[in-house]
Amino acid sequence: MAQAIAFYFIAACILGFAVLVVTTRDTVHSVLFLVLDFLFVAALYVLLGAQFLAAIQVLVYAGGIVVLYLFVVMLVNLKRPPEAHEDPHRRTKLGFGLAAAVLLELGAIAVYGSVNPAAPMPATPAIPVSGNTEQVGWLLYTSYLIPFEIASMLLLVAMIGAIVLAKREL
Amino acid sequence: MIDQVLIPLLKIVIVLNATLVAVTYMVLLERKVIAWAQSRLGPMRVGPYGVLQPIADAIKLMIKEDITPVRADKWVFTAAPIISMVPALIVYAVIPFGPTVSLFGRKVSLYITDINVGLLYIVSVASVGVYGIILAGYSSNSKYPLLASLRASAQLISYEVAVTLTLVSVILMAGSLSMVEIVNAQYNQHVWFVFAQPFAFVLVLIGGLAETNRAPFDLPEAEQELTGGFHTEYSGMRFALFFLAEYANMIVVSSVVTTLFLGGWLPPFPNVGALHLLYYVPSWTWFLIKSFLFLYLFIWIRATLPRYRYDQLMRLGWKVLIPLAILNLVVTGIVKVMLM
Amino acid sequence: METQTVHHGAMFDTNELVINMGPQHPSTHGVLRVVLRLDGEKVVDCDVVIGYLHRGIEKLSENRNWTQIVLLTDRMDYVAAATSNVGYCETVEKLLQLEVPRRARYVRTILCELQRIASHCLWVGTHAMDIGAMTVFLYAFRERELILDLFEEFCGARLTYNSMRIGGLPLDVPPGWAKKVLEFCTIMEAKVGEYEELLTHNRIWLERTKGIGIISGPEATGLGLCGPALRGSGVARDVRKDEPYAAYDEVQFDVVIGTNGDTYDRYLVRMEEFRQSLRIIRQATEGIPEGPIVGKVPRLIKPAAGETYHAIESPKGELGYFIVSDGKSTNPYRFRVRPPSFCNLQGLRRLVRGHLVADVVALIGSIDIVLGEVDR
Amino acid sequence: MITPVHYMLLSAALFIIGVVGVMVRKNIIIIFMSIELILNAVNINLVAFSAQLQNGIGQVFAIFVIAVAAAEAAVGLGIILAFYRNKETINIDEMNLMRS
Repeated sequence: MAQAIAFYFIAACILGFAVLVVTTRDTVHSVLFLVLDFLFVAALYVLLGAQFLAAIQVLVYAGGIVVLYLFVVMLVNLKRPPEAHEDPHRRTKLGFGLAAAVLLELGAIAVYGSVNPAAPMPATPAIPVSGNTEQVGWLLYTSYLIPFEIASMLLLVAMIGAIVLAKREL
Repeated sequence: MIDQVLIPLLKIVIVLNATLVAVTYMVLLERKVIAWAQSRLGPMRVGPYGVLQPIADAIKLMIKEDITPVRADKWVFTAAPIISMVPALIVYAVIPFGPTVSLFGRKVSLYITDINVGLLYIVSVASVGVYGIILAGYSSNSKYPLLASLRASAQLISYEVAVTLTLVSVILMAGSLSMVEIVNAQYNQHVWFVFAQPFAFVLVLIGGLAETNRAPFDLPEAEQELTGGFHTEYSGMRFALFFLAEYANMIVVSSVVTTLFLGGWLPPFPNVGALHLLYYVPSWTWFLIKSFLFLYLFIWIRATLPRYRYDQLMRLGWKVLIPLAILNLVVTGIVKVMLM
Repeated sequence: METQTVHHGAMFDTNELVINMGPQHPSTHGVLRVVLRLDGEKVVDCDVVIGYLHRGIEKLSENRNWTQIVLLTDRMDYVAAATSNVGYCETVEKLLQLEVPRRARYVRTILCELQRIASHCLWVGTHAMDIGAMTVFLYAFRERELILDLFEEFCGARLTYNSMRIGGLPLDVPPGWAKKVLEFCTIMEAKVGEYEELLTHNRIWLERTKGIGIISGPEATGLGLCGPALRGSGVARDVRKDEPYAAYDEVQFDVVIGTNGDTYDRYLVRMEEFRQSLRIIRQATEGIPEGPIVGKVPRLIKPAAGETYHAIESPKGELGYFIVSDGKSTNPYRFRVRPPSFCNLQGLRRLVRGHLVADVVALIGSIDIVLGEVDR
Repeated sequence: MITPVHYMLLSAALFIIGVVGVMVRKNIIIIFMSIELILNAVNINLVAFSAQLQNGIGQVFAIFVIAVAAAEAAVGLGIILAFYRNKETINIDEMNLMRS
């Protein structure tokens, strides 16, 4: 029961802040709502027993990536609102249409789900005896070692790319 | 019911209040210690030897007019001090002030909670604290604070990388992310990690100074360059919150360094039988003494050293601290594997 | 003047940020206003705006009689008021072709050098404070206080002394004063070492000052820099040696020069000047002759028509007075000061280009200006 | 009771909000943030399944997603900055150098 309340509260916050991220005029406010959104996603991970991932979510997303966004927003101090220019080829209506269609589908699934409920989540989410961090670490360094290394290469390439792009004199 | 709700609640209340009192008295301590270093007396007027000065300061700051600049971003301007204060306080949830002791026939642990990602929790919560500074600078809609917050965001992110990388080698030694387990590991391995990981200790200390914006890394609030930095436009209680957050962060860094490197609540030489009588001193006293040493060190450094320049600071972070941290990590890993 | 172009990449360009440093800023040493054009944290250009402390001392002087002007010169370089007094009095003496007794010249030398130490104390304190070392500030002020005590004993004032008269001194030194000056020298020698211990070999201090604001000797001369700012660039120009006044031709001392002309060298020059000043004070105090303290000054000071320029070495550099007398009235016809701070401030624009914001405060500190003297 | 379907619905809704953001907004920074929302939606799904299946594989993939998001943000923001220096705009509709 407590878990259900927590889930609904967190889910409502996630969706609410996500809507605010997309709709807010002021970019800085938008970034702030994004941080809040990520913090609630981290809370959701805790609810799912993924504490390590929750910590990583806060550390990397909220404390790293979004700071980068904020940094760029501050550097790009805008003289005119970015939304002024309108592209005639833009298919805004299509976006809303698509969203409406998927929303309809979601509603259908939700209704169907409440009629034929699926198997509930395991009561106390998976916290193996050895601990969540060990479990993830073990998987990362055994079965998924190569993807892990590739990811690190990706980050290296991204770092170099970002430096090259942002550097003034090459 | 009592164990589940009442005792944790009581612990939270005690820790929060103790922290806030400690933070206000840190201000006095800093003023006093710096004054002594500079052959002055420091505050002497309010109460004997100025001991009531923090209360006078608090009253002054509370009744001062709280100005919001006309062209500031009002919501963000108001939220920024709170954003910087909250992470500084919630970090205390995982800091172990002592082991589990029996109190009035009841087992009570001298920490609010012990989660299995404790250290990671501290690092991640601390990384959110940077928003307070960035947003304060941005929302003031003023040039000096903006420069300061650009400086702050770059500085804090860079040093966070260095500190986190260094902490990994400590985690490698302890084999756990839980703060309590790290202290226990120091007991079981018969060594404080400051002796096992001297480089890591120095790196974390330097990184901690930079993370808390303390001299010689106090660029975001360099009064001589940026007229006060990110809090130039703040006054009254909102300014006080920034001020308190900085000191709360100092206490956090001291506590974390104590826990990770100086054996937390353990007395000196915990495994030497002859010194067993040291266990009669309450464990949290040791913790407080060790933390105090670091706080004193922070103040001492502030009284002594000039300030780094922005580019030098970044160079130190990226070209010295991070490579050293990685090197330390690699060496620790190799030694650990060889010992196994 | 050489214009140093800041390189912009052709493709990526950010807009410049104009910030206004001063007139109310913690490290502009008074009411200096510097308008900085920044590219990120780098200073592209700067504009020095002065005049916030202008009181028209030069024009005022043309409406005061010769004795009253001494009091006005106090208000120029108010951290070294006695030096300004001496400079003015010597100029008028030169105009009057008046002989000053030896005892008075010795006392003038001692006072000038005490002022140099006091001024350098204030400089080292504020300069270190600008760079973030706050303790040196209070240490330096502690010693400056001792000098102010000596001055108080001599003339009764602690900041604006009015301590000189045309032709000599207003009063003789109090009994026991010389002994106290020597005692002060002993204390000060140890304390200079204390400042240097905190700064000279400090890594951060070295990083903050070495290679910052390099200016070559010829360029510094070209910009009209003077005093320690010029000597830091390796030009051995010191009015005390080149055109000795007071009793400087009777004492031994060295002109300190730097090599690289950066902020660190200017710092080292001033630190060594502390020691040289102490050396001069020692010699002058020990060799102070007996005799009258005022020369044969006419009752009504009314120099013959003519003009004269006379310069002395103030703590900041060459402090010159150009005075024209019409020979008819009891006040100068034209009175003009060549203030060292003003001339040194001209170099600021050249020095800060291409450096970072944090260096601007270090550079303002390193040229050691007093706005009272800049604006007059 | 909370079932995986709940998590999937949440994830899908978040995904859609992200997609609408990408389609509708013209501020490129907001578009990037919408993409972050989409990635988070994916992560929620992965972690929910990881919890359901009682193994950590989903979480491992979520970590990879975070790594990719970090890389994307670094390069993407670098491009935005470079573009802004050139054109003084961050309106995506004005970024049509390659079109005609």
